[in-house]
Amino acid sequence: MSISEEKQTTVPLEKMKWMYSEMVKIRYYEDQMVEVYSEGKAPVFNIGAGTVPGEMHLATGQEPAAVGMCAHLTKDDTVSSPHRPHHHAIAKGVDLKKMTAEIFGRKTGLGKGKGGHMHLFDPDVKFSCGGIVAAGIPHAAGAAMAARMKGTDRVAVAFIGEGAANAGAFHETLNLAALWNLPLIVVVEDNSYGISVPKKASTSIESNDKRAGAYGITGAYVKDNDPVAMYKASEEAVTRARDGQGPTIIEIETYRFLGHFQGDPELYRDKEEVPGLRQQDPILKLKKQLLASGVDDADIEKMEKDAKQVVDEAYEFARNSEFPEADDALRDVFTS
Amino acid sequence: MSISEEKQTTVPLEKMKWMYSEMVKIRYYEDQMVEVYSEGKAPVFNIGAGTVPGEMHLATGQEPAAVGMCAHLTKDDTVSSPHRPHHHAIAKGVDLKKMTAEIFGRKTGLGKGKGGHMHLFDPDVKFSCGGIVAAGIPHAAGAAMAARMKGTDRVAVAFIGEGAANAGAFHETLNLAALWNLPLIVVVEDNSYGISVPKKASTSIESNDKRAGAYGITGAYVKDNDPVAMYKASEEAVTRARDGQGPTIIEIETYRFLGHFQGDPELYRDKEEVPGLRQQDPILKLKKQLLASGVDDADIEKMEKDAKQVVDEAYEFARNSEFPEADDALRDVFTS
Amino acid sequence: MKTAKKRMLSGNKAMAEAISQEMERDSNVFVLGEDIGKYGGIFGSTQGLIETYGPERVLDTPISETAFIGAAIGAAAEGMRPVAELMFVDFFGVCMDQIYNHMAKIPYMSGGNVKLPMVLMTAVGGGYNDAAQHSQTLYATFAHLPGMKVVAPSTPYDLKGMMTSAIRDDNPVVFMFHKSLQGLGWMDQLDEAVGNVPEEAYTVPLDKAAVVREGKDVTIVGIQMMTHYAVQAAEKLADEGIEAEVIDLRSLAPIDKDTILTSLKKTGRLLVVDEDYLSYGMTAEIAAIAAEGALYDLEAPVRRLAVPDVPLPYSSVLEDFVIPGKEKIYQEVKSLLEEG
Amino acid sequence: MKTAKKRMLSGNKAMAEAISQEMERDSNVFVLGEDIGKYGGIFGSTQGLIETYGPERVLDTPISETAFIGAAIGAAAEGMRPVAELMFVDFFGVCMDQIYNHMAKIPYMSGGNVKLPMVLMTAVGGGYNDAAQHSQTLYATFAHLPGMKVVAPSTPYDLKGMMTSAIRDDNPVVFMFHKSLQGLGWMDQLDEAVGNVPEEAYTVPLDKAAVVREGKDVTIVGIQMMTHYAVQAAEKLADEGIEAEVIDLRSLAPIDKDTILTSLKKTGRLLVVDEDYLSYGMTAEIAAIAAEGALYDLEAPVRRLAVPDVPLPYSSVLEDFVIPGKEKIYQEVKSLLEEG
Ligand SMILES: Cc1ncc(C[n+]2csc(CCOP(=O)(O)OP(=O)(O)O)c2C)c(N)n1
Ligand SMILES: Cc1ncc(C[n+]2csc(CCOP(=O)(O)OP(=O)(O)O)c2C)c(N)n1
Ligand SMILES: [Mg+2]
Ligand SMILES: [Mg+2]
Repeated sequence: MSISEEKQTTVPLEKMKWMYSEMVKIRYYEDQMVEVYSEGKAPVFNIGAGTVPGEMHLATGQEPAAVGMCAHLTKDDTVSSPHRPHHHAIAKGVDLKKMTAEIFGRKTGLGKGKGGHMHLFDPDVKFSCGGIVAAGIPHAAGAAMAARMKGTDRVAVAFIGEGAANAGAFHETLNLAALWNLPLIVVVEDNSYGISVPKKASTSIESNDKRAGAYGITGAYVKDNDPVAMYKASEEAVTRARDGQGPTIIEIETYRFLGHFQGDPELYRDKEEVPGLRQQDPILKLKKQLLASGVDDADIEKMEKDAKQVVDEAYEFARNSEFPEADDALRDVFTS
Repeated sequence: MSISEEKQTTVPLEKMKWMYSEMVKIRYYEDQMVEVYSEGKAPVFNIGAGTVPGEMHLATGQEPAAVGMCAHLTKDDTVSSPHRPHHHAIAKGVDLKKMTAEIFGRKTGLGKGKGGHMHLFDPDVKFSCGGIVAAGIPHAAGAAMAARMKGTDRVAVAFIGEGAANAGAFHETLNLAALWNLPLIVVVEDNSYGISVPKKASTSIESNDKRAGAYGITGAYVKDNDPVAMYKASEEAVTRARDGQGPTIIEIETYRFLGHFQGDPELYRDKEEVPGLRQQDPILKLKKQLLASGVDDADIEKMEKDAKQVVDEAYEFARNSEFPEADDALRDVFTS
Repeated sequence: MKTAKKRMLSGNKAMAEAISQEMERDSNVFVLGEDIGKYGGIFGSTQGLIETYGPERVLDTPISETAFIGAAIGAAAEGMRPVAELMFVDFFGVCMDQIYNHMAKIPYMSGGNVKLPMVLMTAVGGGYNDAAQHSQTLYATFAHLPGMKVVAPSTPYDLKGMMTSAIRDDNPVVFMFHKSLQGLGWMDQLDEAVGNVPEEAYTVPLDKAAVVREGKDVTIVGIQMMTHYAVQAAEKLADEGIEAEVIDLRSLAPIDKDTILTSLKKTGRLLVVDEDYLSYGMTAEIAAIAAEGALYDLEAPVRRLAVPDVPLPYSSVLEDFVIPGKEKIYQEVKSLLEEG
Repeated sequence: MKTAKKRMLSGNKAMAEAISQEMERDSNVFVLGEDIGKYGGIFGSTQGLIETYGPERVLDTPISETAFIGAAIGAAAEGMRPVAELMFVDFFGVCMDQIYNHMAKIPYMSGGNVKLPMVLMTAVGGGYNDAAQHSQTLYATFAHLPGMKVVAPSTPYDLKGMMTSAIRDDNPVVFMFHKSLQGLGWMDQLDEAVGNVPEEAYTVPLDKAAVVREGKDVTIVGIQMMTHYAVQAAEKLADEGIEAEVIDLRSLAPIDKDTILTSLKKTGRLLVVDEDYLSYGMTAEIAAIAAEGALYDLEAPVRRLAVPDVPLPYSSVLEDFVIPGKEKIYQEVKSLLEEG
């Protein structure tokens, strides 16, 4: 089954505006991160140096998946995210100050500086992410189980990349979730690459929503990185899950404007590819739609300003936060 | 895609006879093993005692999958098999004496007594098996790769149980095989159970041939544990693989006449189930077909006698073989 | 008030009783794994649970260890207290990522903000000819990696008490039970697999070794079957006037150094016996603890007995040769006492 | 004839050269893994190969470690000689079953009838803030399990020579290379990551440790980064008149006991340094070897320095605290020399 594309649900203007401002926030967050990440890494790039060391996977261009889905979630729903987590975290409402402080390796961070960019945990809004491809899918399934066991109508969403859909965890978990009729949604963000490997060299079929058939569940495909279409597909999936009608796989065609990680020489893709993608910037498209819906320039400016301010404050907070004590490293292995 | 059931290939009589005598051989082999396995385990059953200690998974009733497929294979084609391997081994032409000696833990065994019933390796006919569910699928894919790299038209077959189709290795390998267009066939033997867990409690769809769609490959379903239908489905799959047209998933409905392993109390299934299954014994059915095809009773008796003799000789060989020296345990970790 | 009469239970019944009592006590506790429902667990650790608590709290899973152990993690993060069974420890390789990269690290990576109160129980051990992929203990494989408590009780009493502690613990606990000590009807009937087990719930700490036999001449450290063999060897040695002190390690991580060092102060000699592989194993860790903390107490070089870095072979003659037993322990102690 | 002029190569170029020469020499050798084609391997170990040998012998795989490592096993059983890359050793948990239950055991279980001539290469190591799931070495995790040779070279010369040996070896070899020693343009530029590497193919044995610095006062055993830090510490100690002997273990399994014991005979003091976790790790194994085989040579208790049984934390201050470095080694040796 595939969600009929003609189906015309209208998206409430408030939700459109929310999506827009979240997308702006995400974009601005990632843009700032590009800058901050490069601090202390010149003239010689050294991944372990600077304000923010370690790997850095940014989601610039991939905002629609996050906002289209999270528009339907409350803080009691669960999201698991992979190594490229900022857009999901922001859309899910993770505490941006603590998140940024974590990425800066500070004591005030979500994980007191122990986790870092790939390991952000905010139990207040039930958000987690991790650095192992596909590993978050079963975690979301477990949250979905817990939701059921506790008699709630909460749902759980696992965001993954298209590369992750070829990992064993994808198959095992979707079979389990289908079997147990869990309120789980797997969102596959197809940004065309798993690091350097193009989708056609990793995936034996065109899109992963087709794999829903292997589990007897529903699949939906969202093309053109369209936040509004993502909103609609997500609405159906979330409603189905809350209603006890089981899991859904949504695949969204999205764009990775940057390298796999910061510092990626990107020799595996055409120099023209990214400029082409940038021309289809989903933020600009949604802005046009908003304007067409009667939102005026001033409103939009205000939204953008507010979004950026929140981000600026988060970076500010992170930068001014203290580092942990060295021997804090020995704490938190076990709770007592 | 599903292989059209109407398609009427005729099975050469020689092949029918081969299948029959192999099925008889397998059945007799397993029947003898039931006896031998119980030697030394009375009055108190102790899995580690007796002529043949350790776990014992027998394939009584599951002969059709093995013979229907192996009828199309030469000794240069590869077979990987799981924890329930005897039927595949016999149909593939594994040296029966050495195999039995291995199961008896003797020095003359395929693995000099190091492997045992779940770990039979006969490189002469490219047979292997193992005790970890689904783990043999990638091994077969690797053999299929090697076949291609060496420029041959050899194929590789992985036999698995229906329970194994929910393991990650199934998904990863089928995606890889489809992507690389490998001459791999995965045969799923649906004997209704993974130990005690019925298929409907483990598998989110009706049959695993349907999962072929998730990889853009062909799936075929064989019902009623029918060796002739299995022969035909296998013929198509093997031909496709040899022709460079990629992998196939075949699921066959089969029957497990015995417990998961010897000693299984089988409390999870109805007492009436097995007698019902036994009434549909595939060997008796094929015998009827042979008789109807003009093979006479004497021919059949001769086939049965020959098959049994080979088995008797194998057990004889095993029983008369020596045990390894204790410190042989330290050899064969590395070759030099 | 319980009567003083001994209540004898097999290892697996003791475990199942602990799980059952905790399920009764806390509705967040649930169990999942392969064949843990009607079958009651291949090694009987979940017997009777589905009858009492139903299929909603006792879940038979597909053969999808990554999915169901990962789901247990996800459920634990939401406040549930799952007990997941990995049928044989030998299968860890299909799901180790969930175990060691997520279950064991999420509490730390989250700075203590996410707790994972879960138990991963799994069967270990050989000695019944189940060959290379079904006979391992892999003690050190788990104990080497930080973030999980790893315990391996040796008696029905400890199986119950440590399971109760494990379920109540807010940290991930890997709970290894030895097949031969479950008291299964289809295995060798060992006296050690049955023991006195109080009916009421009780806890046994997850971080303390036990001196199961006192002695002054030599310290033998073992765990599970090796502890029992060590006691048997000690009895034989006692007939010759040699008094071996036997320590049942019980907990692999955290490891109870004090009990070991205290014993070495007294005996000055150490034999470590392990059913796991020799190199980089438990025998190494304990030898290292001695070399660091008891060097001046040692009167002779440390001895180690373990599976000699080969996969577990199938044939009885071969398996008997590689898994340490009472006789080898006895011989090793004799030779150790001749040194120094 | 080569000129005497030194030919300096980075670690990854040395590895890639070895693989390339073996591919040239033997058409059965092929390479597979994630991003090993056009990207040349995330850590550059396969750079240039796809350009020379094409996509038929240099295969980019999906993110399906179980499938492609398992396929390498199947291909090796048929006489191919695959070199498979597991991108980070930290990912072993998704495919360990193939590695340790199959690759490592099939030769044994088959009584030597099936050979698996394959190399599993993988990146190890931290120190650049890649946090808990991308910074481990897991030396002992692999070395504990029988059936695989496990090596971890420390210099470009050894990376090439040991890779050549590994590919030519008829046994499965786990080949660990340290990210910091690859000479990557995007990592800290270490002098140790570049070294003299002959152009022609040569082999370095897979079972020999190397004494990389001679000394008489103390033995420091390390591997990869820890060896280099130990040498740096030794230089500082030398300024104070303390002569440390530094051993580069190079091979974790089989382990070269003789080199260690010979050194201990001379020095009487041992410090083992490891970038892996402390408990049940390489430091334990080497301390145990000393406690078994050099007890009477030891003048002071053995010392161990390793990651103190915590996951690798992200923040620099925390990571620097848990991974041993030159300074900690220096201090530890000083304190060790005051004892005994
Ligand atoms: C099990 C595992 N294998 C490999 C990796 C290395 N790795 C990190 S991200 C990545 C690519 C992921 O691709 P995709 O799922 O499409 O996500 P994207 O990076 O495109 O967002 C790979 C191979 C990993 N982290 N975990
Ligand atoms: C990875 C793994 N998980 C669990 C097991 C235990 N186990 C052995 S056979 C089996 C059931 C297999 O069912 P199926 O694949 O249907 O094969 P069948 O036994 O019916 O032939 C299980 C769960 C195992 N060997 N490996
Ligand atoms: Mg991608
Ligand atoms: Mg089955």
